[in-house]
Parts: sequence; structure tokens; C-alpha cells
Amino acid sequence: MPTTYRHRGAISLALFTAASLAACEREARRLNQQPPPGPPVTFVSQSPLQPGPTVVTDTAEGEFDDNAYNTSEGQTLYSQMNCSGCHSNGGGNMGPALMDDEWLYGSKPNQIFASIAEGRANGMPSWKYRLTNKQIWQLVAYVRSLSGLTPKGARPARSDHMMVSSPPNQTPNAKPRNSGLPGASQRP
Amino acid sequence: MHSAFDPASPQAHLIASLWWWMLGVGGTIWIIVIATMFYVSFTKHRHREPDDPQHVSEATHRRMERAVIAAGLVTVLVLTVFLGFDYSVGHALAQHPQRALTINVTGHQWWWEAEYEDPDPSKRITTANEIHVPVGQPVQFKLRAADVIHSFWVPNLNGKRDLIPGYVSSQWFRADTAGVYRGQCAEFCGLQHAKMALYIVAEPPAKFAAWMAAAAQSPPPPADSARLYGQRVFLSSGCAVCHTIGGTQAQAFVGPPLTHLKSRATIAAGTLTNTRANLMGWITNPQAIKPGVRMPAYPLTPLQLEALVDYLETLK
Amino acid sequence: MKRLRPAGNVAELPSVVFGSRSLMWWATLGFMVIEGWTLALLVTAYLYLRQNFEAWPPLRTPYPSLLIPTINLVIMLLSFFPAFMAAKRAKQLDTAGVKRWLVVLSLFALAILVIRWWELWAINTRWDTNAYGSAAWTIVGFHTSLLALDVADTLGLTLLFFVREMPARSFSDTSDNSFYWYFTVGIWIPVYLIVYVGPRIF
Amino acid sequence: MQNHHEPVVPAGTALSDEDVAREAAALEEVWHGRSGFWGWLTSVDHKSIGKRYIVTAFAMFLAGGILAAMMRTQLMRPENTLLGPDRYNQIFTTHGTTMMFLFAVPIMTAMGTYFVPLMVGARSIAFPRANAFGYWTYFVGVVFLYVSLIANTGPDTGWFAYVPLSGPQYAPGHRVDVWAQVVTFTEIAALVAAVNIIVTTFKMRSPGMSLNRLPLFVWAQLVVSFMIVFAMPAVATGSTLMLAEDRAVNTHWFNPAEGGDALLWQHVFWFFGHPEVYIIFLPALGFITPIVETFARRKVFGYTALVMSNITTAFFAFGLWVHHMFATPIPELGQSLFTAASMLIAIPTGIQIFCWLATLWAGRPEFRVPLLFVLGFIFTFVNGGITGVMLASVAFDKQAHDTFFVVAHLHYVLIGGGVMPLFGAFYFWFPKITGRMLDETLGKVNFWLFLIGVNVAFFPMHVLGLEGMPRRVYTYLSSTGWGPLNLVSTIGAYVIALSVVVFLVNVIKSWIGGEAAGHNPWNSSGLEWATSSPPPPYNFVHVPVTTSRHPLWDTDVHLPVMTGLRSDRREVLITTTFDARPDHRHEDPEPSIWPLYLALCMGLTFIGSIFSPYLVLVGLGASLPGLLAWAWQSLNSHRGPDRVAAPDVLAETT
Repeated sequence: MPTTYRHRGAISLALFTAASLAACEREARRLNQQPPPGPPVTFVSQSPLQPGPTVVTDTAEGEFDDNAYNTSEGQTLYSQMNCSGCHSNGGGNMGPALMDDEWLYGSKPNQIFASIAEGRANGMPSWKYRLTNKQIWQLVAYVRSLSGLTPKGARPARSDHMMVSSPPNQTPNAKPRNSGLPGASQRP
Repeated sequence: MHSAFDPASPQAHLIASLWWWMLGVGGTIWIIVIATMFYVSFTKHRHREPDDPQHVSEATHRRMERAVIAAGLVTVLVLTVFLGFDYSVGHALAQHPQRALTINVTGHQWWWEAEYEDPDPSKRITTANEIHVPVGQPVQFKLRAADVIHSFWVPNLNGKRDLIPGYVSSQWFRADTAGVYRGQCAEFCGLQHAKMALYIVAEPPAKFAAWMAAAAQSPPPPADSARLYGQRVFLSSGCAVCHTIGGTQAQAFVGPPLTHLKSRATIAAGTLTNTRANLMGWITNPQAIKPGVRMPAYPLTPLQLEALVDYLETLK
Repeated sequence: MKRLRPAGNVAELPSVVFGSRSLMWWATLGFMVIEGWTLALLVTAYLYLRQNFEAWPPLRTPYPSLLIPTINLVIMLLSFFPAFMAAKRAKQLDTAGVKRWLVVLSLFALAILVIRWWELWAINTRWDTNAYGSAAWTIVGFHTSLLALDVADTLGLTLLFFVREMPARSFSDTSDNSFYWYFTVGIWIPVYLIVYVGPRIF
Repeated sequence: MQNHHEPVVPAGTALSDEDVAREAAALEEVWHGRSGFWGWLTSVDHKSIGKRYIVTAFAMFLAGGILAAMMRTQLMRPENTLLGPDRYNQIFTTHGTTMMFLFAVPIMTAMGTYFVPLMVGARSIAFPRANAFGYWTYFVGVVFLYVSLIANTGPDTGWFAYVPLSGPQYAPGHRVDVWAQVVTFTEIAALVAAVNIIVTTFKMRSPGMSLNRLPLFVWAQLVVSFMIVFAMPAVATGSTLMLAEDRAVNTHWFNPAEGGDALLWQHVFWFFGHPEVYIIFLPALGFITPIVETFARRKVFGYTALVMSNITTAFFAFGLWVHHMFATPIPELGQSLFTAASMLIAIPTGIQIFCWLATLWAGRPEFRVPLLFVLGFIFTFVNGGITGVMLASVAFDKQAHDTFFVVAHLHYVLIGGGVMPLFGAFYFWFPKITGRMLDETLGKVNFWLFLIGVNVAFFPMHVLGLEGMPRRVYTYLSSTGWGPLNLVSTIGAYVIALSVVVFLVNVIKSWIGGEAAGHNPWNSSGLEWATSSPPPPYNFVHVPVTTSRHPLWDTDVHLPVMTGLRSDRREVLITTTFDARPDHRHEDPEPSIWPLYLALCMGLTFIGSIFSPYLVLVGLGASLPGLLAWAWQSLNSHRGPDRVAAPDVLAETT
């Protein structure tokens, strides 16, 4: 009996510690980080079919996707950079919708990073000289939260605006489909 | 330069006089109560009753009754006078002027946007964190919040007023003494609540008019190639997606407008004096100075940075 | 310490009493005051938000339906009767009568709780549509939690009466349960009027 | 039938020592729960619950104090980098939340839980298991807040969590959710304690203790319990419902774009928040009267005035909330009404102080530590009261609002009006709780360090505020010139810390080896001193009968008691609401694990609501068998026979 109890105690202690550590990461706000020296944007691949060496950035997925503060900063940037001008509040208009499960250029963080940083055909401008890497990763986290690709605990709730679409914390967890525009992968 | 004790407007004067009066009366009351406390506790006087704790003589009871009732009446009296004085001051402060220079102030996390109202939209001047006002003329502020609640407060000139999303509140004062008056956001507004200062620059009407005229102009285009390069850095890098510089393509209002950056005494909402070194330090890593501020540390090469600051220094 | 001197004897006093003499009645009253006051504050907030709108319900927001809420209101009013009867039988220490009326009351309670689900949707506006929807859902939702608690209390009491021998104190508890039922139903009447009928009036 | 209802004491002979000892042994058998850890978990004894309540709440005072010391260290000099804004914001919010919700309110209700039954001469509290449930709920809140803080999820939007800063858009993550649910746990605990104290006071008073003989301590607890009943639902509405909903399920209570209103939060919060201050302050005033009476060796002057002051303060307290909102755009006429009300409330408070001063004047004061703390209270609190009247002025408040002036004011009021009397109460009642006296010399050191520390720490803040220093800043520029006064203030904070250390040393030392106290070490007059120290589980061998406001000072050589309560089951005497005539006997519940179980279910429900609606269902589902088991257990432990007084019948049942 006592051993079982001890085991149980140890397990619950471990679970508890794990939960707290997860919370630490999810709630962390790393405010004062020195920017990396060198050019503004790491070179990223546009598509797997690209000729030459494929360089994929380190995505630091957890630091952004599973972090409430970074996702929220991404949300702020989304409205400040007027992303809604084309993508609306995720519903899409001139640009494609961001809150559905369909992804023209891939739904992985580094793919979305590439879309934002390098821009895409049909009007998506390149942001790599206007935003920092960190800001783009924050946007990536927010964009992914819109379609339920990031951990639920880190997704934002409604914002103080008119309600036009359901907030990320209500979006069900989605399985993305990479549809691809006809011939999209051939474009540089 | 940042104190309610040092009023520079009739409004702040009224409040300060109310304060000194309340301090005098309140202080006197405090001294009387504490003196009474010492007297009743520590002196050997003849009214102390015998040992039986249940016993209080008729005479003593009457004296206690009289003393407590008298003290209660004095309290009521003092409070009534307090109330009267407060109402008169409040009434005076509530009289908003019929005609006044109107400035729309919007609180952002964590800076102040100020727009001088004018019927002609092209003449509206927008500036940040330093608000020039003419001496001797009433100035009316219309206060709005862009994100969370802030509070507009320049203690030398008037009390504070909250900026609340969904509301437009107003505040006014008339600066009677020329000077630079510091104020600071008074309602907790997040990470950099501590570094959200503003300055009211009160100057004689002629000087103020000159400032207005200058502020309405766009800065001259860059004169030499180094500064031209600086402008290019500004326009093609991240700066222009948030900031405005009059006469250029940079027309964003995410961050403070920089059209007349060098005419301001401080940067980063009153956090740093506006020197070349501070400007460079700020651009290099704002997060080290105001952790959490919305401006990112944008990676620039030393050459770009030099040229950018060269250019920014021309924005007088 | 002073010596103790007997000044009276309480051995002959009763040990089970009804109504405001009993402690449980006071606890129930306290609970009612707290919950009633919370509901009153929510209704005040609802009316406060009303001032932010030109129309009520707001533009492009449908009226709440009246049919289901009215049906449920009628059922709730009818349920006063079994509650009253259960309390009456309890005061007569009539175990069979209490059992009978508790079953009837339980059926009513369950029916009301089930219909409440459709009654919530009869608001016709989701809670996340606008502040009007939020306020209406919160008020009805909060009352639903009170109702659910009361239903659980009633069902639990009924169950206990059927599965075991109950001491005399349980009769007092039964009458307090009815007392709380009157409150739950009674407080619904103004809520019904404000949330469901109100938008058609103001 | 009528005879034994009369509390008039017939002449007679005292019970023999053997009779009393035999009765005590029988009661001990019935009332003593299991010992050991299980016994501790299942205890429903209001003294045992009250004691752990007091200890937990005091631990929260220490935790909040440590956070305060960290803040003061950060603010010691301009542009200090010890704490960044992110940490600082969590710390100041947790400090405020701890002090208001986890220390001040709980410790006042804890004192009530422990002492009200003793003071009214009851064997138990009205609802012992609910009392235990309240404590455990509070304990869940305590653990939750501090685990969250350590896990970097400490709330960071201030203890009044203004929206929209605390709303879904500007407070990402779960930090504010933690705050909202911690408040929920305090609400539940406070409401349970309030109902318990009200019913205990109304129905369980010693025969003869009509309301006009009720001790002023109990009056204060009674009035405050009513305030809790009407104030806590407001914050429940605001935080547990509106704020949590806005954050979790996207309602629009506070979203102006969809018809919500940011000021609604302020109205709702301060409708609770202002009475909250008096919920802390009035029980503290309740401590003062017995201390003054005991050490001035004089019955208090103006019993009726003191009671009326309590009641009027409680009424006015609900009419002041807007004075926290003078800087918001609300109509000026409304504001002036609240100014008047805010000034009016100074009158009843003033009258209470005058009554105590009058009592001291007629008495023969003996300056033991509890009385020193009462004098310290007057010295500090009057200052805070006067700045309070100043802040009631709309014009002046617009300068002082949200600055360090307000910080100074609220600490003068809450430390002066709450903590000073509380320390006095600790020194006064520690012998009753533990059976040991606290050391007098250490007590005096404790007192003087505290008095000096509080004034050095908080007085300079008045000046800082008017020099323009807003509250809740994590740092300030050296050019502001606020450095020197902040340094002084920080030194004062360290002196307070030292004083608290002295107190802790005193408690530990005295608890282990202090001088034995005996029944009534201070020769005080209340019924709590009529039983042993610490009191037995059943409080009184026989329920005492009250013949005056000062039962133990009566010249009668004997203590009149009621006999006849059963000693073969836990039985308490219930009396009528106003006159306290014996009405019936009530069977008190046995120890139970279910209060703890249900509190954990509540914890799961409310903490779970942050993460997933399913956890709410799990929590509620788990609590249903708990409720059933709670009822089942009390049916099983029932010991008949009963005499039933129904309207229609009077029957004997088993």
C-alpha cells in the first residue's frame, strides 16, 4: 500500500510539475531579446521543388505557436499591418481565407513564414524587409491559430471589435489540406 | 516641473488651494485627536473611576456624553465646510470654456497621439507626446483610447481624466505661466505604463502660432546623398510601416508621427532625451529601454543606422 | 473560573422543528438572498447595457421566441402545487404522502430542466453575437444553474426517501426544499418578463 | 412549558466539581473527532477550522508582504532593473489580490468563525461542515494563485483588473483567468462564512443574550456578514460571470464595439470593492471594543452608538463606489452625491473613536500590548481617515487618484484600520487559542517597529503622489526626483518586515514555551473567557446563561447555565432570534471528509473552466455523489430519539 501511494504521489507530482512548466512556456513573455546580427530575414525555402539547396529556418514552433503572448502580438500586428485589408478577419476577400483548412502554400510554420516573408503571387507582398523575423513568427502563430492549428490554450479569444467571424479559441482543431493553386509549385 | 504643489493654471491653483486648506484643517484635526488620545490614556486626572469596571458614575457618564456629542457635531460641521469648499471648486472646474483650442488626444500602448482640431482637415496637425499650447488661452482636450484605459494627467495644469474605449471624455485648462509641464499616464495600462509620459509645452501665443505654422509644414527633402540614403532606409525598411513623415510615402499611424521628430525634446514617450546617441540606442534595441514596447529591434547595418539617424536629425 | 449554577433545563425542548425555527431554513434563506441578489445585479447590468443600444434587441437581431418559454413558465407555475403538497405532508409527518408528492415534484423539476435547454435557444441570439445576447444568456444561464441545483436537491431527497429509512429531521428538510422551490420558480417570473417579453416592450 | 424558557436566574446551588467532570468526560467522548491526519482532514470543529483559517490567512499576509518587499526593493532607486515590467506587474497584482482576497477578508471571517460561537456561548457553529467546506475552498484558491505565480502565470492587471486591459484581447494567456477564479474561491468561502456567522448569531446565542446584550465583536461580525452577502455577489457577477465569460466564451459584456461597456466592469467591481474595505475594517473595530474594555478596566461608553455606527457604516458603504471612478466620464451631479456620501461615512467612524477615547478617559488604562496596538490604530487610522475625506472631494481626487497618494491612503486605512487591531487581537486572544501568553517584551518591540515602519514606509507616498508619481509603475526616471522619498519608503518597508519577524519569533517561542494562560488571563468580560484555554471541542460543559453585556464581570459568584442538553450526541441549543429564549435542541453533524471532497470538486470546476468546458462538467459531475454522500453520512450518524414540533403534531420518533 504505502509504495503505491508513493508512486501515485510521485506521478501526480511529476504531472503537476509538467503542467506548471508547460504553463511557464505558454505564458512566457520574452521581451528584451537581442536581435540576431546580420541580414533581416533568414533565407527560407519557397517550395520543396525549388532548385538548389533547400534551407529551412529553425521554426522555434513552441516559442511562438504555443505562446499566448506571441500569438497575441501577432494578432496586434495583423491589424496594424492591415492584413485584414485583403484577408479580412481571416475570412478572406481579395486574399485567401485564413481560417479555413485549405492552404495554398502549406500550413507548416516555416511555409507560412515563407509566404509572409517572401510574398506570394497574386498580390501577397513580401514583408521580410518591413518586419523582423520575430514579428513574422508572431504573425505565423496568429495566422495558424485562426484555423485551429496551434494549441488551444494559447489561442486568442475575441477582440474588442465588431464580431465578424468566430474567434480562434472557438475554432475546432483542424487538419489542414494543402490544395495548392494550379501550377503554384512551379512559380518561383 | 511635475507636481500638483506647483500649479500653473487657474484650475490647478483652485485644486491646490483646496488641498492646502484640507491639509491645514485635516492636520489640525489629527493633532487634536492624537493629543486627546495621549491625554485620556496617559495623564493622571481626577475623573478616573474606581476599580469596578462596570461602574461609571452619573457625572462621568454625562461628561463623556457631552464630549462625544460635541466631537460628533464638530465632525459634522467640518465635513459640511469641506463639502461646501469642494463643491465650489468642483463647480468652477466644471465650467468648460465656450471657445477654446481643441486638441484630440488618443492614448495608445504606450504613447500619446495629439491632433489639433481644425475645420479644414488638411490643416490638422498631428504630433506625439509633446503638446504645445498657448499661454493664457483655454485649451480643450477630447480624450479617446485606442486600446485600453489610459489617464491623461498633467498635475501642474489640472487633475486627471480617464481615456476609456467607447467613450470620449474631456478636460480643459488654461496655462498661465509659460513652461514645460510633465505628465504621465495614471491608469495602469500594461507593460510600459511606467514609461508613458507626455509634456505640455506652454508658450506665448506668438511663439505658439509660429510652432503651429512650422508643424503644418513638411520637412525639406534630404539635401545630401547620405541623408537621402537614410531616407531610403527609412522608407524601405520596417520604419515606414508604422511611422509617418510628412511629404514622404511614410503615412502610417501605428507609431508616433516623426515629421518633426527633432523638434521634440524627448523620444519614446518621455523616456529618453532626444539626442543622437539616444536615438541610435533606441532604434538599435527599443526592447532594452522599454521592454514590451511595440517597436521591434530592427536589424540594421551600422552604415544604415548612421544614415538613418542622419536623416532623422533633419526632421526639425 | 466561576462555578456553574443550573438556571434551567432544556431537556424537554423539541429536537426537530419546522420553518424559520430551524437552522436549515435560515441557510436556505441565506442562499436565496445571495442568489436572488446576484440575479438582480445581472438584470441591472442587462438594463444598463440597454442604454448603449438604439433598439432592443439590437438591429438585425431577432426577437426571442415566446412559445417555449411561456409553456415552461406555465409548467413552473403548476409545479408550485406538488411543492406545496410535499411540504404539507411533511409537516404532517406523512411518509407516504411526502414520497408521493416528491415524485410528482421531481417529474415537474426534470421536465422544466429539460425544456430549459430549448428555452435557452429561444433567445434566438447567441451569447457571442453582441452584448444583448451575452446578457440574456448569462441571466437565463445563471437561473438555469440555480434550477439545476434545486432539481438535484429534489431528486436527491426523493431518492433518499425511497432507499432508506429517514429520520424525522428529513420532514423539515422536505419543507425547506419546497421553500427553495418556491424561490426558484418565483424569481423566474421577472426574468421571463425581462428577457423574453421585455424586448418586445422596450 | 414556559418556565424553562425564562432566562431569569433562580437562586440555587452550584454544580459540584464531580458533576461537571462527569459531564465533561461524556461530552469529550462524543465531541472529540478522530485524531491524526485523517482526523485533521475531516474535522468540522469551528475552532480547528478557525485556527487553520487564521494560520493560512496569516501565511498569505507573509506571502503578500514578501511580494511587497520585492516591489519596494525594485522602487528603491530610479531605473532599477531588479524586476522587469512583466514580473513586476505580476507581483503587484498578486500582492493586492493576496492582501485583499486571501488575507484581509479571510482572516476577519476566520476570527469570526473561531470566536463568534464562543462569544455567544454556543457549543458549535451553525453549519460546521459548510464551514470546513468554506475553508477548503479558500485553501484551493490560495494554492492556485501561488502555483500560478511561480509558473509565470500570475495575474498582471492589478487587483481590480480593469477591462479592457484584463479582457480577452489585451490579456492573452490565462493570467487573468487565474485572478478571476481566485476571486471566485474567496467569494464562496466568504459567503459560506457569512451565512454561518449570521445564523450562529441569530439562532445560537446563549439564553438571555438578547440582541442588545450581544458583544460588539459579534455585532461587527454580524453586520459584516450581511455586507458580504450583498457585496460578494457583485464581484461574482463581475469576475466569475462577466469577465470569465468574455475571456472564455467570447461574450461582449465589456466590448464597446458590440454594445458592451468598459465602465460596467468598474461599476460592478466597485459596488463590491468599496464595501470590501469596510468588510475588512468593521471586524477590526469589533476587536477594539473588548480590548479597550479589558485594559481600560471599564465597560465601553456608548454601546448603542457603537452598534448604530456599525450599521450606518455598512449602509453608507454601499453608496460610495463611484468615488473610485471620479476620473471617468460620468455625470458630475452624480459624482457630487457620492462625495457627500463618502464624507458622511466619516461620522459613524469618528463617533466610534470618540467612544473609545471616552472609555479610556474614565477607566484605568493598563498598557499591555493589545491596548498599544489600539492606540497605534488611532494614530495611523485617523490619518488615513482624513486623507479619505480629502479623496472624497472630486476636485482633489482628480489630482490624487491613481497616484501614490492613494497608495498611501489605502495602506494607512487598511494597515491602520485592519492590521493594527488584528495584531492587538492576536495578542489578546492568542492565550485563548493556544493556552499560552505571548511574550510582552517582544510584543512591545513588535509594536514599536510596526508603528514606525508603517509611518516611514507610507507617509512619504502622500508627497510622491502629489509630485506626480502614478501607482503601479515598475520604475521611474531619475529626472523625476522621486528617488529619495522612495528610498525612505523602502527602508520603512524593511522595518515592517523586521517587526513581522519579531512577531513570528514571539508566536513560535510562546506557542512552545509561553507562560500558561488559564481561563481568563486578562480578567475580561466575554463568554469566550468562561471556558478553558484552549476551549474543549464542545466549548462549554453547560450552555451559559447571559444576564448582562459583561457576563464575567457580573458580581454574581456563579455562572448561571442551562442543563439538559444531551451528552450522548452532539447537541446544541437553538434560541429565538431576538430575545434568545431557548427554542429547541439541534443535532450537530459528525466529522466528515465530504467538505474537503466537495471543495476539491469546486476547485476542479472553476479552475477547469479556464481550460475546457468538459472539466466543468467533470467537476460538477463529481460533486453530485459528494453531495449525496454528505447527506447520507449525516443520516447515518443520526442518533435518536427525536421530539418533533410540527405545526400539526408533537411526536416522539427515533
